[in-house]
Amino acid sequence: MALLDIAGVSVRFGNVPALRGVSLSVDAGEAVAVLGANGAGKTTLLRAIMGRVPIDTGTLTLDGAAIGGMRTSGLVDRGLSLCPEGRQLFPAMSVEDNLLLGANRAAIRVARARLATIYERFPWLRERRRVLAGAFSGGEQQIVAIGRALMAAPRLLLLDEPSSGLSPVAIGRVRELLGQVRETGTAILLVEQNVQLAAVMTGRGYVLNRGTIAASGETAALVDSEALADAYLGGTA
Amino acid sequence: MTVLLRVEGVSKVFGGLRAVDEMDLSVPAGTVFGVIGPNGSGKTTFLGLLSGTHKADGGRITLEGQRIDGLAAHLTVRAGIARTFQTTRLFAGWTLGANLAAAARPGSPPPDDVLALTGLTARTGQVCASLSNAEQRLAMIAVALATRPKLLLLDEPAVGMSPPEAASLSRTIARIRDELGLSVLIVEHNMHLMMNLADRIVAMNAGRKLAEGTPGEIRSNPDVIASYLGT
Amino acid sequence: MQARTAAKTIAGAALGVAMATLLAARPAAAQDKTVTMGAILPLSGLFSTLGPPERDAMQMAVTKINGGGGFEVGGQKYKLALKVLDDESTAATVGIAAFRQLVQVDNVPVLVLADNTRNYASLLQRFPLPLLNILDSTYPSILDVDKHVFLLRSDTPAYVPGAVWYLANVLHKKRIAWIGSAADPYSTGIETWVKKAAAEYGVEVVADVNYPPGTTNFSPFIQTAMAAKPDAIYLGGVTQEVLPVAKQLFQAGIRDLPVFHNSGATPTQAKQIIGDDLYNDVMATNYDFAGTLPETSDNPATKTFYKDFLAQYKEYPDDLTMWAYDAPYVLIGAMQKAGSVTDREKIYQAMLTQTVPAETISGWMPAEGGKLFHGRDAQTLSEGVRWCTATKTIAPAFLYFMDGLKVTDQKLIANGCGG
Amino acid sequence: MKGAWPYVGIAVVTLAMWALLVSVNAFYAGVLASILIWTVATSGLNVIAGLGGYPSLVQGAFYGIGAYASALALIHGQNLWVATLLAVVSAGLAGLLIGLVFARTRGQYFGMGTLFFGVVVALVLTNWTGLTQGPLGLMVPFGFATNDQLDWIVPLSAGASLALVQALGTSRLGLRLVTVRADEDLAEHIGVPTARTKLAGLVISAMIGGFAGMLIAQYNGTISPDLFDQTVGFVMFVAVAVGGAGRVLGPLVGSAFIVGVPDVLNLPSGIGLLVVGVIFVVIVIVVPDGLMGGVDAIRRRLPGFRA
Amino acid sequence: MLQQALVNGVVLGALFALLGVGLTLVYGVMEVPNFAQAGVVTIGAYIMVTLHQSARWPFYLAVAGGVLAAGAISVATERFAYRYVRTRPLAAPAVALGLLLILDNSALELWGGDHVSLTPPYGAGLVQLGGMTIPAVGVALVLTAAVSMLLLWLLLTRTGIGRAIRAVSQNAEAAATLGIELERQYVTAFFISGVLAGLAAFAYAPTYAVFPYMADGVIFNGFVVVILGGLGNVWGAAVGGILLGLVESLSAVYVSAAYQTVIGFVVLLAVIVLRPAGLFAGTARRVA
Repeated sequence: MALLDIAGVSVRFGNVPALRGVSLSVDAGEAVAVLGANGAGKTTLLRAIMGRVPIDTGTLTLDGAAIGGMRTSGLVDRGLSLCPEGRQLFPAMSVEDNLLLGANRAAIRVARARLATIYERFPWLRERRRVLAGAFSGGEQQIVAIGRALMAAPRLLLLDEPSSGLSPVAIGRVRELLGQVRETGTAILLVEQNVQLAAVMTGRGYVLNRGTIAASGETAALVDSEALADAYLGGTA
Repeated sequence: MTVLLRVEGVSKVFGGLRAVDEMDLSVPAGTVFGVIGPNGSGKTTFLGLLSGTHKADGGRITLEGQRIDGLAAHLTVRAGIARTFQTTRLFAGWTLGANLAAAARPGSPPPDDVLALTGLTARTGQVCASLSNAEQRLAMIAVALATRPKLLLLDEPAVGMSPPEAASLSRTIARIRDELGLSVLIVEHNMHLMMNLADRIVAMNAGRKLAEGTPGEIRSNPDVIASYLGT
Repeated sequence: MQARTAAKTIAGAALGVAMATLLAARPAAAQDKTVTMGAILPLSGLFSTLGPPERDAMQMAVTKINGGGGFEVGGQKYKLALKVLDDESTAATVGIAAFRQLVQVDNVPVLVLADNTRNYASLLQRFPLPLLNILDSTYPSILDVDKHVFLLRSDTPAYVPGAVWYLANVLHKKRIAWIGSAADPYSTGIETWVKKAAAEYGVEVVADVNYPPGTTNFSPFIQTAMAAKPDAIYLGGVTQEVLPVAKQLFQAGIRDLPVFHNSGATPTQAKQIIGDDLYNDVMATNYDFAGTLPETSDNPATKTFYKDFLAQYKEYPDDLTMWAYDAPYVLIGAMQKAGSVTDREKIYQAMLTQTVPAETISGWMPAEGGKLFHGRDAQTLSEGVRWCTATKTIAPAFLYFMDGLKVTDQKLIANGCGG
Repeated sequence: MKGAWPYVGIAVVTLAMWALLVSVNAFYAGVLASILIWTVATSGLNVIAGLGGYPSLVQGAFYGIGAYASALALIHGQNLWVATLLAVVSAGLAGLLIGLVFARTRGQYFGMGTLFFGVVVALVLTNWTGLTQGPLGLMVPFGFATNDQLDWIVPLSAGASLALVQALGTSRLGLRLVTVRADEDLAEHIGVPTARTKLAGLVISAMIGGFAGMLIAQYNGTISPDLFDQTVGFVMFVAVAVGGAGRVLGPLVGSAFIVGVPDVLNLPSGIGLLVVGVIFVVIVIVVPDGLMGGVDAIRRRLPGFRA
Repeated sequence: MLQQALVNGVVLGALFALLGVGLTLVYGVMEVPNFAQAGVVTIGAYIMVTLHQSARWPFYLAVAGGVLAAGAISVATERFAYRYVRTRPLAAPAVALGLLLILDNSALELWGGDHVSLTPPYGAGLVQLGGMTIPAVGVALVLTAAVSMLLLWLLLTRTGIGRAIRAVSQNAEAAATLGIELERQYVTAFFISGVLAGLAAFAYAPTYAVFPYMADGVIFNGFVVVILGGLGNVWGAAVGGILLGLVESLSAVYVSAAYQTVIGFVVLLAVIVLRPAGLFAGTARRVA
């Protein structure tokens, strides 16, 4: 049984359809990519999973239990965590406060323990725990944001464009960090425009084009596919 | 070919971010000019600089030789630049006819012509909020045309459209160019539409012009591909 | 939306019809033989310490008159009714509406008024009628507002100079700090006469501070006044202004200087405004100079009034209550002399010349020929009271009458508290 | 002919108000006169807040400036014409000042800015005792020949103010104001000079408010700062909102509701304001889309935008 | 004279700060200009007076009752009114003023318009400080403000509740994505703001009188403080409060007592004009 199963999900904003009948699944411990150009509906997909936008039709199941319509807090309790597009840190708060907010659903003792684990694994964060998050560069913010998402101790980490707006060096660091996350057995659903990163990070993937799944398969194969070319640059036809 | 719009070294800084960085561009009269680029590459900001929504921090923008940078939006409209928006912006509670009337000024094309061109003749008495997404997007174009522009700026006109709707939109834009003789500057993610419609395309990345050329040239430009697919 | 507009239009029309119906349904007042005396008093708002006792005192007199079978004018028996409207201490808005109600709708022959008489001047010109004032004491006097205004009390010059005289000659103080209310005409009137009297009796006004309307924090004003090193403090204004200043003076540590005012504050009011635990200490240094008090009168009728009022309303009656109690008798006297209960002009003329009505208790000092009004104001003795900490109440300290700036008929009461 | 009907309607309403005013007793005449004077003031507010959608809470101050300016002119021996002109002009200048100061603020911030301005005006009226006599108030010399003149001048003024807003609503300025309310950015992008439009709207609002101030000063015979404080500005806004912002008869309906109901029921002013508060909060919450967000249906009803 | 004016300014400023902090907190999480807080102060003060003088509760117990009641009333304004206009920022100031009318006039109807007094046990006390005599009630006001702001600061920076509130004020959607329940933070912020209003009533009533419109004037000063200090900024409000208190106190002595409040507003207008919408929209909102 898949960890997360999405079947026929549609989302509309007013009379603008954003997702039309999207189906995909992620197994426990697996890393899956969703590729696609701007405006394809990738962010909407993740926000729909996290309960931040209501779904029109379709079902969302986690471990076989329906989670559609559930509140975000309940989804976090069940092991989902989203690292949003554009990092969305709390700029006027310290790194440590940002991280602790990631564990806001847990008791403070548990949160402290997770913090210790995270610091152990990423000493870079410990060194900067008193620095205000707003003071960091984009790449550094992305690391804090991933750390914050991990503080929820998720079984499935949803990552929305972690490479967006970053320099190649920064992307390299993010890639390294995500590699470490993979080793812990946390499942990842990675939404990316940067197919190179996706190809390295994930084994399997989907191409989302204008709100629908245009193709699926091994990420490496998708990168060279016609479907992706069409989604990105309008193809030839 | 006469140059309608000339953009020279235009920049816009938000906080510490250079959203548009030293852009140069010339749009000839009677052409459809495409602007593409990944998210956050500065396309919409650039459009905003042309339409008077934002004030440029440097550089010059001229329309038929007249400087228009620094003008308030309503004066930019009078100078001959009309725009549409990424999200639907209409006086939603009014009828389409009332929307057109609000935009009209002396010398504007008759509303019937504009409606016919956008295929909305039957919708004139309908309240805009009750139109379909595709119709609302066309209505935005109709309202922009009602201001009697020389240059039409379209910000993602095909958002949420089905393939047939997008194809119809594409034909409408082509007619605006061919029949009214306007220039159209278009930002669009629907590459299919863009590649088939645009006479020329400029690709942006990180606020800068990355490449300019015909659709075919752009599609095969390695820098453009790299900017989309990542390194 | 069309329907909603229509509904609202209909509702508006219905309102109009309802108004007209109510109008038609009102009984004609002339049929029952009752004369309504109208009064506009501050029952709430800044001056709310003043209105209710006046209303109660007037009601006492009206009840007594009707209990005795009413009164007779031109061979016809009448009962007296009292209609009191609250001006909420805002004459220009609520008071004006009350004026129109009483004068235009209820057709009262005479209007009893309290504060801000000046605000009614324009309406009084349009709808002239005799106006009896029991409260307004200002400088310049409100008698110049309109010839129809009568003052049923002693005006500022009749009591303020006596307070300064007492400060100079009994307490031997030489340096007065004045703290008043900038926009209260009562305070301004007192200030004028404090200064005149100070010049006359060789006392210096070392600080002259007026706080703006609506002030709640008096510390900057207290501070400015105290910087002049005064040996006595004179507070201007009414009870609701004076007592908070007195409290903040005390809280600022100014506790051994005599504090003078003309507020007529009763112990009940002091307790309420200053607070249970503090008022006795705050009031300890206070002196209050105004009209005579019913409690100290030798007149048996006045003593009876004092006892009855205290028993009935559980409140200490002050000078204003006596004047208010006498107002219905003054009205009846004028109507009887005029031979009319409706003709405002005739009643006005009668008012000018009527003698002191026998049933009154204020101890009026009549004018030439036994007339009640000296011109258009009636006069009584004045009195200064001090606070008695042992009994937590006030007691007379000084009885006097002013002849210009000369104190006449003075009587010092040294052991008022010990009595 | 279609365009004339609204004016015929307004004329009929005006005549009816006049007939009612002269036939009811003095108490109800007083209530009605207050309603009608408020109708003038709130019709003024209806220009910027109703047509333009800008939540101005400063109309009470314009009303006050007009009242004080006219009273002071009369006190200094000018005739009523001069006094009225002064009332309208001085209120208009205050409107111009506020318009220039708050030109770039919108929504909430415009509301808060105008509220604070109202507070400042009330404080000045209270504290500039040399000019205004402070809270005591000014006695206003009567500028009309007879008392009865007010009986027709007040309804006529109310009718004229309603007609003026009706005319404005169909004028180019009115249509521009409506586009500003509907979507200011979009208006700017279809060529509407929004800044100038708002300024003109605010100045016209202020001038009509100033005229209403002259009327209330004449009617009351006395004026004091509490007739014009920030609460009054807010309650006027409530009256427009309750009556229907942007609707020509809205100010009359709203004033009848806000001024008339408490007066007719003879509520003490405290309860009256309590009732106003409850009504307003409930209306804001219950009416879909909110009052200031603008009810779409109202826009459709506006002349020239008929469905 | 100057020394005394400075002391008065600090006392006044402590009051402004106490109100400003509550306003800024609510504005931070919900973008509501909560004018109704003046009504909460008033009703809190009346409840204290009633409990102490009529029900004969011990003073501090009565104060505690009043403070909690103020918190509850503040929460009620959120639950019954503000929550419905959360997505309509335009309606917020209007609802706030409507609520203020309701609260003030409810107080008027329940307790009448007369001035009453709340007298603490130390009401007559005096404190000697550096050759100056300062009323104990003034010292109590400053201490109350200082202690409450310190506690608030600890709450905001050292506890999960505080972190959540700050997170919501900086980026509500991001906070919600992390599973923070926004509704709960709104209620908490209104409760804290109500408690601060109750504490302001306790600190303020013993010196000044208790009456229905007692806080209407001060609340405007509270807003000046909020805007001076930067919306949503607790330390800014504290510093802005003291600053405004000093400006007003000094101008009362050296310029004009009558226009003391006008000067505060002129400062505010200048800020609005120089930074139109900027102070509200431009800067990142932050609490603490």
